[in-house]
Amino acid sequence: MIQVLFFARFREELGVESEQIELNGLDCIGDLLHILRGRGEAWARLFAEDQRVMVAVNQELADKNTSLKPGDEVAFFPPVTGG
Amino acid sequence: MIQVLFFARFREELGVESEQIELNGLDCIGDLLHILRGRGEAWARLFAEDQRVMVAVNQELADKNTSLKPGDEVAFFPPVTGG
Amino acid sequence: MNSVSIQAEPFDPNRELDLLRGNDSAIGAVVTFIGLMRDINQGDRVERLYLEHYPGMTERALQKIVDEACSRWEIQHCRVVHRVGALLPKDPIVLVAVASQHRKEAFQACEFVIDYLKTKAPFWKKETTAEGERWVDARESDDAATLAWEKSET
Amino acid sequence: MNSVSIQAEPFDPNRELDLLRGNDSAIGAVVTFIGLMRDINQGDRVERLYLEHYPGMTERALQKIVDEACSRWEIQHCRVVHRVGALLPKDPIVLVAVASQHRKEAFQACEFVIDYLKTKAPFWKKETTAEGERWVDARESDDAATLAWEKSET
Repeated sequence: MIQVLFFARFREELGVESEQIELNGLDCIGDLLHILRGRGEAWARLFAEDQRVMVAVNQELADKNTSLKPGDEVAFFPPVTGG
Repeated sequence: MIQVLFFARFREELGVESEQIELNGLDCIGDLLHILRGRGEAWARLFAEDQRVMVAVNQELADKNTSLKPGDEVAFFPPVTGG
Repeated sequence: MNSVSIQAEPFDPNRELDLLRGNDSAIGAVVTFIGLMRDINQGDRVERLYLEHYPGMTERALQKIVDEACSRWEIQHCRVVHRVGALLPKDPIVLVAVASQHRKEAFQACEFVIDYLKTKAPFWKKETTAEGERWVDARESDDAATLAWEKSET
Repeated sequence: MNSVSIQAEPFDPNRELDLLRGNDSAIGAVVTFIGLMRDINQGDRVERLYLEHYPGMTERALQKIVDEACSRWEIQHCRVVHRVGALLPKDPIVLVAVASQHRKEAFQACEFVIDYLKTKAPFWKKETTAEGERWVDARESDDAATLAWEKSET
Protein backbone atom coordinates (compact mmCIF):
# COMPACT_ATOMS: atom_id res chain seq x y z
CA MET A 1 0.00 0.00 0.00
CA ILE A 2 0.99 3.59 -0.61
CA GLN A 3 -0.66 6.76 0.58
CA VAL A 4 -1.64 9.24 -2.15
CA LEU A 5 -2.41 12.90 -1.38
CA PHE A 6 -3.96 15.59 -3.58
CA PHE A 7 -3.56 19.33 -2.98
CA ALA A 8 -5.16 22.61 -3.97
CA ARG A 9 -7.06 22.58 -7.31
CA PHE A 10 -6.50 18.82 -7.70
CA ARG A 11 -8.07 18.06 -4.32
CA GLU A 12 -11.06 20.25 -5.12
CA GLU A 13 -11.68 19.00 -8.65
CA LEU A 14 -11.21 15.33 -7.77
CA GLY A 15 -13.02 15.56 -4.45
CA VAL A 16 -10.27 13.49 -2.79
CA GLU A 17 -7.76 14.63 -0.22
CA SER A 18 -6.03 11.35 0.60
CA GLU A 19 -6.36 7.66 -0.19
CA GLN A 20 -4.58 4.31 0.18
CA ILE A 21 -3.71 2.52 -3.06
CA GLU A 22 -2.48 -1.06 -3.58
CA LEU A 23 1.01 -1.15 -5.07
CA ASN A 24 0.27 -4.33 -7.16
CA GLY A 25 2.21 -3.96 -10.38
CA LEU A 26 2.95 -0.26 -9.90
CA ASP A 27 6.70 0.23 -10.27
CA CYS A 28 6.88 3.98 -10.68
CA ILE A 29 4.90 7.24 -10.70
CA GLY A 30 4.22 6.77 -14.43
CA ASP A 31 2.37 3.51 -13.70
CA LEU A 32 0.33 5.19 -10.98
CA LEU A 33 -0.61 8.07 -13.30
CA HIS A 34 -1.82 5.52 -15.85
CA ILE A 35 -4.18 4.00 -13.27
CA LEU A 36 -5.45 7.40 -12.14
CA ARG A 37 -6.23 8.53 -15.71
CA GLY A 38 -8.50 5.50 -16.10
CA ARG A 39 -10.78 6.59 -13.27
CA GLY A 40 -13.00 8.90 -15.30
CA GLU A 41 -13.26 12.24 -17.02
CA ALA A 42 -11.96 14.60 -14.31
CA TRP A 43 -8.99 12.28 -13.66
CA ALA A 44 -8.16 11.84 -17.33
CA ARG A 45 -8.25 15.60 -17.87
CA LEU A 46 -6.16 16.62 -14.83
CA PHE A 47 -3.49 13.98 -15.43
CA ALA A 48 -3.37 14.17 -19.24
CA GLU A 49 0.14 14.11 -20.74
CA ASP A 50 -0.06 17.80 -21.72
CA GLN A 51 -1.03 18.97 -18.23
CA ARG A 52 1.47 20.39 -15.79
CA VAL A 53 1.41 18.04 -12.81
CA MET A 54 3.88 18.17 -9.94
CA VAL A 55 4.52 15.07 -7.88
CA ALA A 56 6.39 14.37 -4.65
CA VAL A 57 7.43 11.01 -3.19
CA ASN A 58 8.08 11.05 0.54
CA GLN A 59 7.94 14.85 0.48
CA GLU A 60 10.69 15.24 -2.14
CA LEU A 61 9.94 16.47 -5.67
CA ALA A 62 9.84 13.50 -8.05
CA ASP A 63 8.92 12.69 -11.66
CA LYS A 64 7.21 9.93 -13.61
CA ASN A 65 10.33 7.74 -13.51
CA THR A 66 10.59 7.81 -9.70
CA SER A 67 10.12 4.27 -8.38
CA LEU A 68 7.59 3.31 -5.71
CA LYS A 69 7.82 1.01 -2.72
CA PRO A 70 5.34 0.00 0.00
CA GLY A 71 4.69 2.72 2.55
CA ASP A 72 5.58 5.61 0.26
CA GLU A 73 3.74 8.91 0.60
CA VAL A 74 2.94 10.23 -2.89
CA ALA A 75 1.46 13.68 -3.49
CA PHE A 76 0.07 15.21 -6.70
CA PHE A 77 -0.43 18.94 -7.05
CA PRO A 78 -0.58 21.74 -9.63
CA PRO A 79 2.45 24.01 -10.20
CA VAL A 80 3.18 25.84 -6.95
CA THR A 81 2.36 29.52 -6.48
CA GLY A 82 3.85 30.57 -3.14
CA GLY A 83 6.10 33.49 -2.35
CA MET B 1 37.72 83.48 -6.96
CA ILE B 2 36.75 79.89 -6.40
CA GLN B 3 36.30 78.03 -3.14
CA VAL B 4 38.38 74.88 -2.74
CA LEU B 5 37.56 72.21 -0.14
CA PHE B 6 39.57 69.20 1.05
CA PHE B 7 38.08 66.16 2.75
CA ALA B 8 39.15 63.19 4.87
CA ARG B 9 42.81 62.14 4.47
CA PHE B 10 43.53 65.08 2.15
CA ARG B 11 42.28 67.60 4.72
CA GLU B 12 44.38 65.99 7.45
CA GLU B 13 47.59 65.60 5.46
CA LEU B 14 47.45 69.08 3.91
CA GLY B 15 46.20 70.76 7.09
CA VAL B 16 43.64 72.73 5.05
CA GLU B 17 39.87 72.36 5.09
CA SER B 18 38.85 75.21 2.81
CA GLU B 19 40.42 78.12 0.97
CA GLN B 20 39.69 80.81 -1.63
CA ILE B 21 41.86 80.70 -4.77
CA GLU B 22 42.16 83.32 -7.54
CA LEU B 23 40.97 81.97 -10.88
CA ASN B 24 43.62 83.94 -12.89
CA GLY B 25 44.60 81.75 -15.81
CA LEU B 26 42.98 78.60 -14.42
CA ASP B 27 40.65 77.21 -17.09
CA CYS B 28 40.02 73.74 -15.75
CA ILE B 29 40.64 71.33 -12.87
CA GLY B 30 43.87 70.17 -14.54
CA ASP B 31 45.27 73.72 -14.29
CA LEU B 32 44.29 73.92 -10.62
CA LEU B 33 45.98 70.59 -9.89
CA HIS B 34 49.17 71.89 -11.52
CA ILE B 35 49.18 74.89 -9.15
CA LEU B 36 48.47 72.72 -6.08
CA ARG B 37 51.33 70.30 -6.92
CA GLY B 38 53.76 73.21 -6.86
CA ARG B 39 53.00 74.04 -3.22
CA GLY B 40 55.43 71.58 -1.64
CA GLU B 41 56.12 67.97 -0.86
CA ALA B 42 52.79 66.87 0.68
CA TRP B 43 50.86 68.57 -2.14
CA ALA B 44 53.05 67.10 -4.89
CA ARG B 45 52.69 63.63 -3.39
CA LEU B 46 48.90 63.67 -2.86
CA PHE B 47 48.14 65.12 -6.27
CA ALA B 48 50.77 63.20 -8.26
CA GLU B 49 49.56 61.82 -11.61
CA ASP B 50 49.60 58.24 -10.29
CA GLN B 51 47.47 59.03 -7.23
CA ARG B 52 43.73 58.36 -7.13
CA VAL B 53 42.16 61.76 -6.57
CA MET B 54 38.43 62.43 -6.80
CA VAL B 55 37.19 65.92 -7.56
CA ALA B 56 33.78 67.58 -7.52
CA VAL B 57 32.75 70.92 -9.02
CA ASN B 58 29.64 72.46 -7.51
CA GLN B 59 28.94 69.16 -5.73
CA GLU B 60 28.94 67.06 -8.91
CA LEU B 61 31.70 64.55 -9.67
CA ALA B 62 34.14 66.06 -12.18
CA ASP B 63 37.51 65.33 -13.79
CA LYS B 64 40.64 67.18 -14.82
CA ASN B 65 38.99 68.48 -18.00
CA THR B 66 36.06 70.08 -16.16
CA SER B 67 36.18 73.84 -16.73
CA LEU B 68 36.14 76.43 -13.94
CA LYS B 69 34.33 79.73 -13.58
CA PRO B 70 34.21 82.37 -10.81
CA GLY B 71 32.19 81.28 -7.78
CA ASP B 72 32.66 77.55 -8.32
CA GLU B 73 32.92 75.24 -5.32
CA VAL B 74 35.68 72.70 -5.98
CA ALA B 75 36.35 69.74 -3.67
CA PHE B 76 39.24 67.29 -3.66
CA PHE B 77 39.03 63.98 -1.82
CA PRO B 78 40.38 60.43 -1.80
CA PRO B 79 38.29 57.56 -3.24
CA VAL B 80 35.08 57.31 -1.25
CA THR B 81 34.49 54.50 1.27
CA GLY B 82 30.88 54.78 2.43
CA GLY B 83 28.21 52.10 2.56
CA MET C 1 21.80 30.50 12.02
CA ASN C 2 19.67 29.04 9.23
CA SER C 3 15.99 28.56 9.89
CA VAL C 4 12.66 28.23 8.21
CA SER C 5 9.18 29.02 9.61
CA ILE C 6 5.73 28.42 8.20
CA GLN C 7 3.14 30.34 10.16
CA ALA C 8 -0.36 31.79 10.03
CA GLU C 9 0.69 34.80 12.13
CA PRO C 10 2.22 37.99 10.68
CA PHE C 11 5.98 38.35 11.05
CA ASP C 12 7.98 41.32 12.32
CA PRO C 13 10.89 42.17 9.97
CA ASN C 14 12.97 43.74 12.76
CA ARG C 15 12.60 40.65 14.91
CA GLU C 16 13.56 38.43 11.97
CA LEU C 17 16.69 40.52 11.40
CA ASP C 18 17.63 40.17 15.06
CA LEU C 19 17.12 36.40 14.88
CA LEU C 20 19.20 36.25 11.71
CA ARG C 21 22.12 38.27 13.03
CA GLY C 22 22.26 36.97 16.58
CA ASN C 23 25.45 38.33 18.11
CA ASP C 24 27.60 37.86 14.98
CA SER C 25 29.91 40.86 14.50
CA ALA C 26 31.44 39.52 11.26
CA ILE C 27 28.32 40.30 9.19
CA GLY C 28 28.82 43.15 6.76
CA ALA C 29 25.68 42.77 4.63
CA VAL C 30 22.08 41.72 5.10
CA VAL C 31 19.80 41.46 2.08
CA THR C 32 16.09 40.97 2.74
CA PHE C 33 13.29 40.17 0.33
CA ILE C 34 9.70 40.72 1.43
CA GLY C 35 6.88 39.57 -0.84
CA LEU C 36 3.58 41.36 -0.32
CA MET C 37 0.02 40.71 -1.38
CA ARG C 38 -0.97 43.02 -4.24
CA ASP C 39 -4.59 44.12 -4.62
CA ILE C 40 -4.52 43.49 -8.40
CA ASN C 41 -3.78 40.24 -10.24
CA GLN C 42 -4.25 39.72 -13.97
CA GLY C 43 -6.24 42.92 -14.17
CA ASP C 44 -8.73 42.02 -11.46
CA ARG C 45 -9.07 43.52 -8.01
CA VAL C 46 -8.29 40.89 -5.39
CA GLU C 47 -10.16 41.12 -2.09
CA ARG C 48 -8.37 38.37 -0.21
CA LEU C 49 -6.06 35.42 -0.56
CA TYR C 50 -5.90 31.97 0.98
CA LEU C 51 -2.54 30.19 1.10
CA GLU C 52 -2.61 26.40 1.21
CA HIS C 53 0.53 24.34 1.82
CA TYR C 54 1.72 20.74 2.21
CA PRO C 55 2.67 20.47 5.90
CA GLY C 56 5.93 18.63 6.36
CA MET C 57 7.08 18.82 2.77
CA THR C 58 7.00 22.63 2.76
CA GLU C 59 9.51 22.87 5.62
CA ARG C 60 11.76 20.25 3.97
CA ALA C 61 11.61 21.96 0.59
CA LEU C 62 12.52 25.34 2.10
CA GLN C 63 15.35 23.84 4.16
CA LYS C 64 16.72 22.17 1.03
CA ILE C 65 16.68 25.48 -0.86
CA VAL C 66 18.46 27.21 2.03
CA ASP C 67 21.07 24.41 2.15
CA GLU C 68 21.69 24.75 -1.57
CA ALA C 69 22.14 28.53 -1.23
CA CYS C 70 24.68 27.93 1.57
CA SER C 71 26.62 25.50 -0.61
CA ARG C 72 26.65 27.85 -3.61
CA TRP C 73 27.67 31.06 -1.84
CA GLU C 74 29.71 32.09 1.18
CA ILE C 75 26.89 33.25 3.36
CA GLN C 76 26.65 33.16 7.13
CA HIS C 77 22.95 33.01 7.94
CA CYS C 78 19.69 32.55 6.07
CA ARG C 79 16.13 32.83 7.35
CA VAL C 80 12.87 32.14 5.52
CA VAL C 81 9.41 32.90 6.94
CA HIS C 82 6.28 32.15 4.92
CA ARG C 83 2.72 32.79 5.97
CA VAL C 84 -0.19 30.45 5.26
CA GLY C 85 -3.96 30.82 5.63
CA ALA C 86 -5.99 33.98 5.08
CA LEU C 87 -4.29 37.16 3.84
CA LEU C 88 -5.41 40.65 2.83
CA PRO C 89 -3.95 43.16 0.32
CA LYS C 90 -0.67 44.74 1.52
CA ASP C 91 -0.02 41.85 3.94
CA PRO C 92 3.57 40.58 3.86
CA ILE C 93 3.52 36.95 2.64
CA VAL C 94 7.15 35.88 2.72
CA LEU C 95 10.49 37.07 4.06
CA VAL C 96 13.89 35.81 2.91
CA ALA C 97 16.87 37.31 4.75
CA VAL C 98 20.52 36.49 4.08
CA ALA C 99 23.54 37.69 6.05
CA SER C 100 27.10 37.53 4.72
CA GLN C 101 30.45 39.22 5.04
CA HIS C 102 30.17 40.85 1.61
CA ARG C 103 27.14 42.11 -0.23
CA LYS C 104 27.33 40.36 -3.60
CA GLU C 105 26.88 36.92 -2.04
CA ALA C 106 23.92 38.09 0.05
CA PHE C 107 22.13 39.56 -2.99
CA GLN C 108 22.64 36.45 -5.10
CA ALA C 109 21.71 33.95 -2.39
CA CYS C 110 18.58 35.93 -1.42
CA GLU C 111 17.35 36.10 -5.02
CA PHE C 112 18.14 32.41 -5.52
CA VAL C 113 16.11 31.40 -2.45
CA ILE C 114 12.99 33.35 -3.44
CA ASP C 115 13.29 32.22 -7.09
CA TYR C 116 13.49 28.56 -6.04
CA LEU C 117 10.76 28.95 -3.42
CA LYS C 118 8.43 30.21 -6.17
CA THR C 119 8.75 27.01 -8.22
CA LYS C 120 9.74 24.31 -5.74
CA ALA C 121 8.03 24.90 -2.39
CA PRO C 122 4.49 23.47 -2.10
CA PHE C 123 2.28 26.53 -1.54
CA TRP C 124 -0.83 27.40 -3.54
CA LYS C 125 -2.72 30.68 -3.64
CA LYS C 126 -6.46 30.94 -4.02
CA GLU C 127 -7.73 34.46 -4.51
CA THR C 128 -11.13 36.04 -4.11
CA THR C 129 -12.25 38.63 -6.66
CA ALA C 130 -15.68 40.19 -7.30
CA GLU C 131 -16.43 37.11 -9.48
CA GLY C 132 -15.64 34.61 -6.74
CA GLU C 133 -12.71 32.36 -5.87
CA ARG C 134 -10.00 31.13 -8.24
CA TRP C 135 -6.69 29.33 -7.97
CA VAL C 136 -3.74 31.47 -9.03
CA ASP C 137 -1.83 30.17 -12.06
CA ALA C 138 1.93 29.65 -11.93
CA ARG C 139 3.97 32.18 -13.91
CA GLU C 140 6.24 31.29 -16.80
CA SER C 141 8.65 34.02 -15.70
CA ASP C 142 9.14 32.12 -12.42
CA ASP C 143 10.06 28.93 -14.29
CA ALA C 144 12.52 30.93 -16.37
CA ALA C 145 14.17 32.36 -13.24
CA THR C 146 14.64 28.88 -11.77
CA LEU C 147 15.99 27.53 -15.05
CA ALA C 148 18.54 30.35 -15.24
CA TRP C 149 19.96 29.37 -11.83
CA GLU C 150 20.05 25.70 -12.82
CA LYS C 151 22.11 26.55 -15.88
CA SER C 152 24.53 28.83 -14.02
CA GLU C 153 27.28 27.67 -11.75
CA THR C 154 27.47 30.25 -8.93
CA MET D 1 8.13 57.88 -2.55
CA ASN D 2 11.84 58.32 -3.14
CA SER D 3 13.92 59.85 -0.37
CA VAL D 4 17.40 60.09 1.00
CA SER D 5 18.51 60.78 4.58
CA ILE D 6 21.95 61.40 6.06
CA GLN D 7 21.83 61.17 9.83
CA ALA D 8 23.94 60.61 12.94
CA GLU D 9 21.10 58.71 14.65
CA PRO D 10 20.45 54.97 14.24
CA PHE D 11 17.62 54.03 11.87
CA ASP D 12 14.74 51.62 12.45
CA PRO D 13 14.33 49.18 9.52
CA ASN D 14 10.62 48.66 10.20
CA ARG D 15 9.97 52.38 10.20
CA GLU D 16 11.92 52.77 6.96
CA LEU D 17 9.83 50.03 5.34
CA ASP D 18 6.65 51.78 6.44
CA LEU D 19 7.91 55.07 5.00
CA LEU D 20 8.84 53.33 1.75
CA ARG D 21 5.52 51.55 1.27
CA GLY D 22 3.16 54.25 2.46
CA ASN D 23 -0.34 53.10 1.58
CA ASP D 24 0.60 51.61 -1.82
CA SER D 25 -1.22 48.31 -2.38
CA ALA D 26 0.39 47.67 -5.80
CA ILE D 27 3.78 46.73 -4.28
CA GLY D 28 4.59 43.05 -4.63
CA ALA D 29 8.27 43.08 -3.68
CA VAL D 30 10.54 44.98 -1.31
CA VAL D 31 14.28 44.32 -1.38
CA THR D 32 16.34 45.83 1.42
CA PHE D 33 20.10 46.04 1.80
CA ILE D 34 21.58 46.84 5.22
CA GLY D 35 25.31 47.42 5.52
CA LEU D 36 26.74 46.78 8.99
CA MET D 37 30.00 47.63 10.71
CA ARG D 38 32.21 44.54 10.94
CA ASP D 39 34.64 44.18 13.85
CA ILE D 40 37.44 43.00 11.54
CA ASN D 41 39.00 44.82 8.57
CA GLN D 42 42.10 43.69 6.71
CA GLY D 43 42.85 41.23 9.49
CA ASP D 44 42.76 43.77 12.31
CA ARG D 45 40.17 44.12 15.03
CA VAL D 46 38.34 47.41 14.66
CA GLU D 47 37.13 49.12 17.84
CA ARG D 48 35.18 51.95 16.30
CA LEU D 49 34.56 53.86 13.11
CA TYR D 50 34.07 57.51 12.24
CA LEU D 51 32.15 58.38 9.08
CA GLU D 52 32.93 61.73 7.48
CA HIS D 53 30.86 63.15 4.61
CA TYR D 54 30.56 66.19 2.34
CA PRO D 55 27.34 67.87 3.46
CA GLY D 56 25.21 68.98 0.53
CA MET D 57 27.03 66.96 -2.09
CA THR D 58 26.26 63.67 -0.33
CA GLU D 59 22.50 64.22 -0.52
CA ARG D 60 22.76 65.28 -4.19
CA ALA D 61 24.92 62.29 -5.09
CA LEU D 62 22.51 59.85 -3.44
CA GLN D 63 19.48 61.49 -5.05
CA LYS D 64 21.19 61.22 -8.44
CA ILE D 65 21.87 57.51 -7.91
CA VAL D 66 18.23 56.93 -6.89
CA ASP D 67 17.03 58.86 -9.95
CA GLU D 68 19.22 56.74 -12.21
CA ALA D 69 17.86 53.53 -10.66
CA CYS D 70 14.30 54.78 -11.28
CA SER D 71 15.11 55.48 -14.92
CA ARG D 72 16.75 52.08 -15.46
CA TRP D 73 14.11 49.89 -13.79
CA GLU D 74 10.37 49.93 -13.22
CA ILE D 75 10.41 50.51 -9.51
CA GLN D 76 7.88 52.33 -7.41
CA HIS D 77 9.78 53.61 -4.37
CA CYS D 78 13.37 53.86 -3.23
CA ARG D 79 14.73 54.97 0.13
CA VAL D 80 18.36 55.43 1.20
CA VAL D 81 19.46 56.15 4.77
CA HIS D 82 23.15 56.56 5.63
CA ARG D 83 24.61 57.24 9.04
CA VAL D 84 27.55 59.56 9.70
CA GLY D 85 29.68 60.20 12.77
CA ALA D 86 30.75 57.66 15.38
CA LEU D 87 29.83 53.97 14.94
CA LEU D 88 30.57 50.74 16.81
CA PRO D 89 30.86 47.13 15.58
CA LYS D 90 27.49 45.61 14.55
CA ASP D 91 25.95 49.06 14.04
CA PRO D 92 23.91 49.36 10.85
CA ILE D 93 25.59 51.97 8.58
CA VAL D 94 23.37 52.15 5.53
CA LEU D 95 19.95 51.00 4.38
CA VAL D 96 18.78 50.85 0.76
CA ALA D 97 15.18 49.75 0.26
CA VAL D 98 13.42 49.38 -3.10
CA ALA D 99 9.75 48.57 -3.69
CA SER D 100 8.39 47.37 -7.02
CA GLN D 101 5.59 45.32 -8.51
CA HIS D 102 7.88 42.42 -9.37
CA ARG D 103 10.95 41.15 -7.58
CA LYS D 104 13.62 41.11 -10.28
CA GLU D 105 13.53 44.88 -10.70
CA ALA D 106 13.74 45.44 -6.94
CA PHE D 107 16.80 43.17 -6.59
CA GLN D 108 18.64 44.80 -9.47
CA ALA D 109 17.83 48.37 -8.50
CA CYS D 110 18.78 47.79 -4.85
CA GLU D 111 22.15 46.27 -5.77
CA PHE D 112 22.76 49.06 -8.28
CA VAL D 113 22.11 51.77 -5.66
CA ILE D 114 24.47 50.30 -3.06
CA ASP D 115 27.14 49.57 -5.70
CA TYR D 116 27.04 53.16 -6.95
CA LEU D 117 26.88 54.58 -3.42
CA LYS D 118 30.13 52.75 -2.63
CA THR D 119 32.07 54.53 -5.39
CA LYS D 120 30.21 57.80 -6.02
CA ALA D 121 28.80 59.15 -2.75
CA PRO D 122 31.24 61.27 -0.71
CA PHE D 123 31.64 59.34 2.55
CA TRP D 124 34.95 58.36 4.14
CA LYS D 125 35.57 55.86 6.93
CA LYS D 126 38.25 56.27 9.55
CA GLU D 127 38.68 53.26 11.80
CA THR D 128 40.33 52.80 15.18
CA THR D 129 42.34 49.63 15.81
CA ALA D 130 44.71 48.73 18.65
CA GLU D 131 47.44 50.58 16.68
CA GLY D 132 45.46 53.82 16.40
CA GLU D 133 43.41 55.53 13.72
CA ARG D 134 43.58 54.94 9.96
CA TRP D 135 41.58 55.91 6.89
CA VAL D 136 39.95 52.95 5.20
CA ASP D 137 41.14 52.28 1.63
CA ALA D 138 38.69 51.99 -1.25
CA ARG D 139 38.22 48.46 -2.61
CA GLU D 140 38.98 47.46 -6.17
CA SER D 141 36.01 45.08 -6.08
CA ASP D 142 33.75 48.12 -5.57
CA ASP D 143 35.18 49.82 -8.65
CA ALA D 144 34.61 46.63 -10.62
CA ALA D 145 30.96 46.46 -9.51
CA THR D 146 30.33 50.04 -10.65
CA LEU D 147 32.08 49.42 -13.97
CA ALA D 148 29.93 46.35 -14.61
CA TRP D 149 26.75 48.45 -14.28
CA GLU D 150 28.19 51.16 -16.54
CA LYS D 151 28.84 48.57 -19.24
CA SER D 152 25.40 46.96 -18.94
CA GLU D 153 22.22 48.44 -20.39
CA THR D 154 19.07 47.63 -18.32
